Amino acid sequence: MQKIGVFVCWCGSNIAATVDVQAVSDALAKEPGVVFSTNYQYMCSQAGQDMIQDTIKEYGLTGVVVCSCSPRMHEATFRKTCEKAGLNPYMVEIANIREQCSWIHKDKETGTEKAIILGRAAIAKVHLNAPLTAGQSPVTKRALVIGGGIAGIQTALDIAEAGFPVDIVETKPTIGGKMTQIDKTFPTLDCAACILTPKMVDAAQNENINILSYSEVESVKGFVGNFTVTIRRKARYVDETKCTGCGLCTEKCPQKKVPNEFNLGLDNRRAIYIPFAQAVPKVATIDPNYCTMLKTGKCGVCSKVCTAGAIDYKQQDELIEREYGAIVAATGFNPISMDKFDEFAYSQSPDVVTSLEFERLMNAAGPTGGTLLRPSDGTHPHTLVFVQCVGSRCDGGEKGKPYCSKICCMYTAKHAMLTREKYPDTDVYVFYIDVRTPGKNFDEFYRRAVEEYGVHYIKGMVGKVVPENGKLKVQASDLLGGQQLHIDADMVVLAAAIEPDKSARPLATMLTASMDTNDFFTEAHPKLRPVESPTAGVFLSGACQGPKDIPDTVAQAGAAAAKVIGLLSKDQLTCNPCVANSNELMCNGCSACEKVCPYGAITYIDKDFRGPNRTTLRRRVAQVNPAVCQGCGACTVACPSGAMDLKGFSNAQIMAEVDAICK
Amino acid sequence: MQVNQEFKPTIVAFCCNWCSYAGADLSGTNRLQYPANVKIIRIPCSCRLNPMFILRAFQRGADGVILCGCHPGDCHYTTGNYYARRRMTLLFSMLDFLGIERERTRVEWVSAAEGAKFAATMNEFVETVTKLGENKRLEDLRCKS
Amino acid sequence: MSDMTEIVKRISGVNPRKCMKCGKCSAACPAYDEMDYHPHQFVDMVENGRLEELMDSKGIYMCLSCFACLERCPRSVEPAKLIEAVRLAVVRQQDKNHLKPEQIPGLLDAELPQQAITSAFRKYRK
Amino acid sequence: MTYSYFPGCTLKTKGKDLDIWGRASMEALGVTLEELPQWQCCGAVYPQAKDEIATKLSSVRALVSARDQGRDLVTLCSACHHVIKRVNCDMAQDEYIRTRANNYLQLETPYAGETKVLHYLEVLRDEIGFDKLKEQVKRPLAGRKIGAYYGCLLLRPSKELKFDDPENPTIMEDFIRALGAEPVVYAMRNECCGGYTTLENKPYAAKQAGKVLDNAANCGAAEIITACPLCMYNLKENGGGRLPVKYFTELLAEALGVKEAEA
Repeated sequence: MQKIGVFVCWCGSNIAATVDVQAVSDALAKEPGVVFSTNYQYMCSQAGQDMIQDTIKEYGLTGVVVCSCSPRMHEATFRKTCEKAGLNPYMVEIANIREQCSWIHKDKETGTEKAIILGRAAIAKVHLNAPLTAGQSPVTKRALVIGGGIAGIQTALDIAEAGFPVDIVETKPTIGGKMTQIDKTFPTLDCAACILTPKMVDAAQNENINILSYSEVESVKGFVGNFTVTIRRKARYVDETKCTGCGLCTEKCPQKKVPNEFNLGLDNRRAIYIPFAQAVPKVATIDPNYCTMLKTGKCGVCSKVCTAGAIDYKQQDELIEREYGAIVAATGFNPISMDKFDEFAYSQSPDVVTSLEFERLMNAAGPTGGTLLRPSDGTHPHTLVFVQCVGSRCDGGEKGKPYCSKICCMYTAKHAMLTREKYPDTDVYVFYIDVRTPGKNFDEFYRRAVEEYGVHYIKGMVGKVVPENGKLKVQASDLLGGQQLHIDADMVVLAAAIEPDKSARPLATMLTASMDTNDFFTEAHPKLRPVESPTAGVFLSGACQGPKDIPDTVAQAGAAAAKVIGLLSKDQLTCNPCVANSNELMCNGCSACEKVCPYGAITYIDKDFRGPNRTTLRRRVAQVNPAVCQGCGACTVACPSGAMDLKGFSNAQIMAEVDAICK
Repeated sequence: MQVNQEFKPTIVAFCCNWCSYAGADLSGTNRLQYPANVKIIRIPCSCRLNPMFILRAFQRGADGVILCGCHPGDCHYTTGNYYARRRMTLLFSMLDFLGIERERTRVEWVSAAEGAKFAATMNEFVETVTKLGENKRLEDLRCKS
Repeated sequence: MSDMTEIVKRISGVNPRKCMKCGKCSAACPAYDEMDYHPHQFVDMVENGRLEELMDSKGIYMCLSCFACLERCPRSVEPAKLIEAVRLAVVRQQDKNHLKPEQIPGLLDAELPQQAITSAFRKYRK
Repeated sequence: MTYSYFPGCTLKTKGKDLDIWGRASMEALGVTLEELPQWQCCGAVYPQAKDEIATKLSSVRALVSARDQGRDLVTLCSACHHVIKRVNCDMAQDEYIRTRANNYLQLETPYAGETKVLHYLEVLRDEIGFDKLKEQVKRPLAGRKIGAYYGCLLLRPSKELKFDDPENPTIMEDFIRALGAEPVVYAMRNECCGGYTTLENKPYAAKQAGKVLDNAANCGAAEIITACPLCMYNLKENGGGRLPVKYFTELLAEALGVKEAEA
């Protein structure tokens, strides 16, 4: 039998005004197991806490019930109080007689009656409480960042600055991501490469950062603080340690007709290539789909010209396994395919381009050397039509995305402005549904495009693009002007919606991190925990969590790093002790609990049990990893044999509360 | 003798720790009244609610049981309230079978910001159950001599 | 008139509130210049109960039923169904047929396919 | 292989060429199109109103008749295909229309959209296969630059017709390629020719037809094929003779050598 002390708080007049505290403490004193019951003006005050501690010692209490404000206010306080007096903190229960009683009832009799019942329920529960000890698990002091775009680079740099080693896994031959392909950045119009490439170099030179380029995450095991990750280092057929990045091989390779993905296929590269001049690491990679040597065994030009002897046609993929304490997803985004939107004639004319392609066409390192020329005939375009919201804000069918891609309004204003600035002889039309410019200096930027650069902003949509005789006949609505417009354009630029990278979905499965219906990672709380995944130890950086521009991405990347640093700076993690546990004698090994667990905290093991007549029975039973379990209790209800229970909220405890309330 | 003894139903409310319990606290903070018949039991997540608890409540004389959880999609544990919703759907059909009026059991999504909704829901639920009158007590016949 | 608006919404099955006012329907419409009210206006005016004006418009007979608006609408509003419903609201009234049989001989030519006449009867009279 | 076949009103009169060459070619490919007994005109335009039942009944009768024969139903005219396919969708998906139509028709077995409706081109693509068709071609149309004109009714609404990509269809181009000719892709191929307004507003129908033909010609097409008698009429009569227009079945008959044999 427990020895329970009951402490009824007046909370000044907050409780005492509508609850007869004396009556409550008197009534609860008669409850079985209660050896002490009192009331006091402010239980949370130092004097109140001292009283609790003294009573615990004097009466040898094994359980404490505090009838006071909500447990969300002072549960932690009273737990600490009791712990100091030598009582297990989980032997404390709070009866919420303020928020859920005194404050909502005017009649003192009613309030008193209810407070007594709530007190009884808490006493009934505490009878069944058991001391709980929070487990500890060690933390591997290394972080993994998946994705080497600006988000991943920033997160890695910030973690490395705090003194923790970080690995960046990037699937492409170089880090840098989408930002390397962007020409200028809004709203300042500074050159993207000028601000990004120094960061890439910083990442490469930071001794705490290890860049695993041309690599992919193969599998993830473990839990917060203790992840084991297998990484596939794809064969690049070039020894990274030997290659000096001189680029001679990329000039001599006879296979010249490989679409250059860095320029989105607007020009060609060789079969052995360095994606761009500032690539990090600056080493060559052989594309096995195009290399004549790898395909037919005849060629070997690159090997002959390489003075460093770095070419290795026999290289194989390599699997490496590493331990991490925290994982950051920074897998980024891609523009969606324009296949389903051929009313804009994207497949029919090379002069209809996506905005990212337009970035390359404007970029000094792009296929045209920064001179805006039509891909079809290399002539200078005079009339340009920009179409916004292509595939964004659709109603969720197969075609398009239901969300706003967020960045298009601003980059389109940027494109329009840059075009007009560089080529004052052009006519630039922007078709918009809404111009969305929330952000510092964003609306001012858009207004400049209209007022100073004379960009024609037209509220309406383009309905059809017809390529004919070297022109693009654009049919569009001008809703404010009340007319249908027919524009003979030279180029049409589509602001394609952005979507999470395709690698995010399988990665989320590996991480047991949740995703929304659009394959963006879900955050632990949409407002208050925006950079954490609900899965402990997994953090989110950049556009993999939702559409973002560069400043937002960098801010979030830094925030994710701060969270990672907070985790890695601990030697041990204290786990929530209110976790599920399975009674192995009752478990029938059905896997029902494993299937509902959102955290992958439940595994099954084969275990030997003593059977009758000195036999041994091997049975499959559930095991809960207390470091991973978050204590939601989904498994306890799924368990058909009643083997699974939740500490701190056990079946027996909740039933006891039900009984006390219904009595 | 029974003139003043108007029927006061016993109502058990299960509230998830993250949204609805906080919503209930908020309705207290805002001094929004609802009847004292409602007694709240805190559970970590709506998915912790074993349908057995509801049957137990009806067995012990509850006249109504309400489960409150985070709005779909907002669950602290990501998917818990979806499990709860499905389990409750099954339980409803069992309660139908047992002959307990559908209106005595309810699921509501109340966020931590919806103090007013919590109070309104409770007022309405108590009213509904009061109209239905006393529940017939589920009994375990094995326990009877 | 609001009753009529409800009828038009019901028989078309269109919910004008789904519209996000992008104007792509009117951008895609090949008959735009022939119509006094345009597809996006049909959606907006039905939403705001301005059915009388639509029923008086000649645009309802100029819609080609080519479904470009319906196909390209990003929000699946389906303006074509709305236009047809407004036209039906007119021609279903007594003596409001838009095409009379006695007009037909004057419209015929040697090559005109039956389809043209059948469809015109279906679309313009009840 | 035998299919039930719904020719439709126009194919028996002004659009005979579409029908004649269609059947002859299928015969040559070893496929029999068996005309439905006592079919009625489909109405030539799909009634979109949710409360229109009577105007959908003739299509339902055709669908039921095919079902009772245990065959898929093949259509050839774009308008008939559009109407019958969409009515079939209604019968399968719209409970209100299904119940009303069945109540009215008093069938022995109620109809709920069981019949598979195929356009002639879909038979060529999905049942015969363009590769097989290519092997059967006796007189390849080498060197001919042909623009496919889809119009509206075959493609839209794509959710119901599921014929091809509504904005970038390829079935007729693949068909042209199989016959040995060179398909010319032009953007106006899925835009309306304005044919429905030919009675009301001929100048407009002519303008719209002109736009289609100009675009095809400017993209290099020397001739146009279509599957719709109304498009045929409009492009030919109102299109100012800018390009020769043929039914696609006539082209098929030419390539299969059927046309010459008949002539």
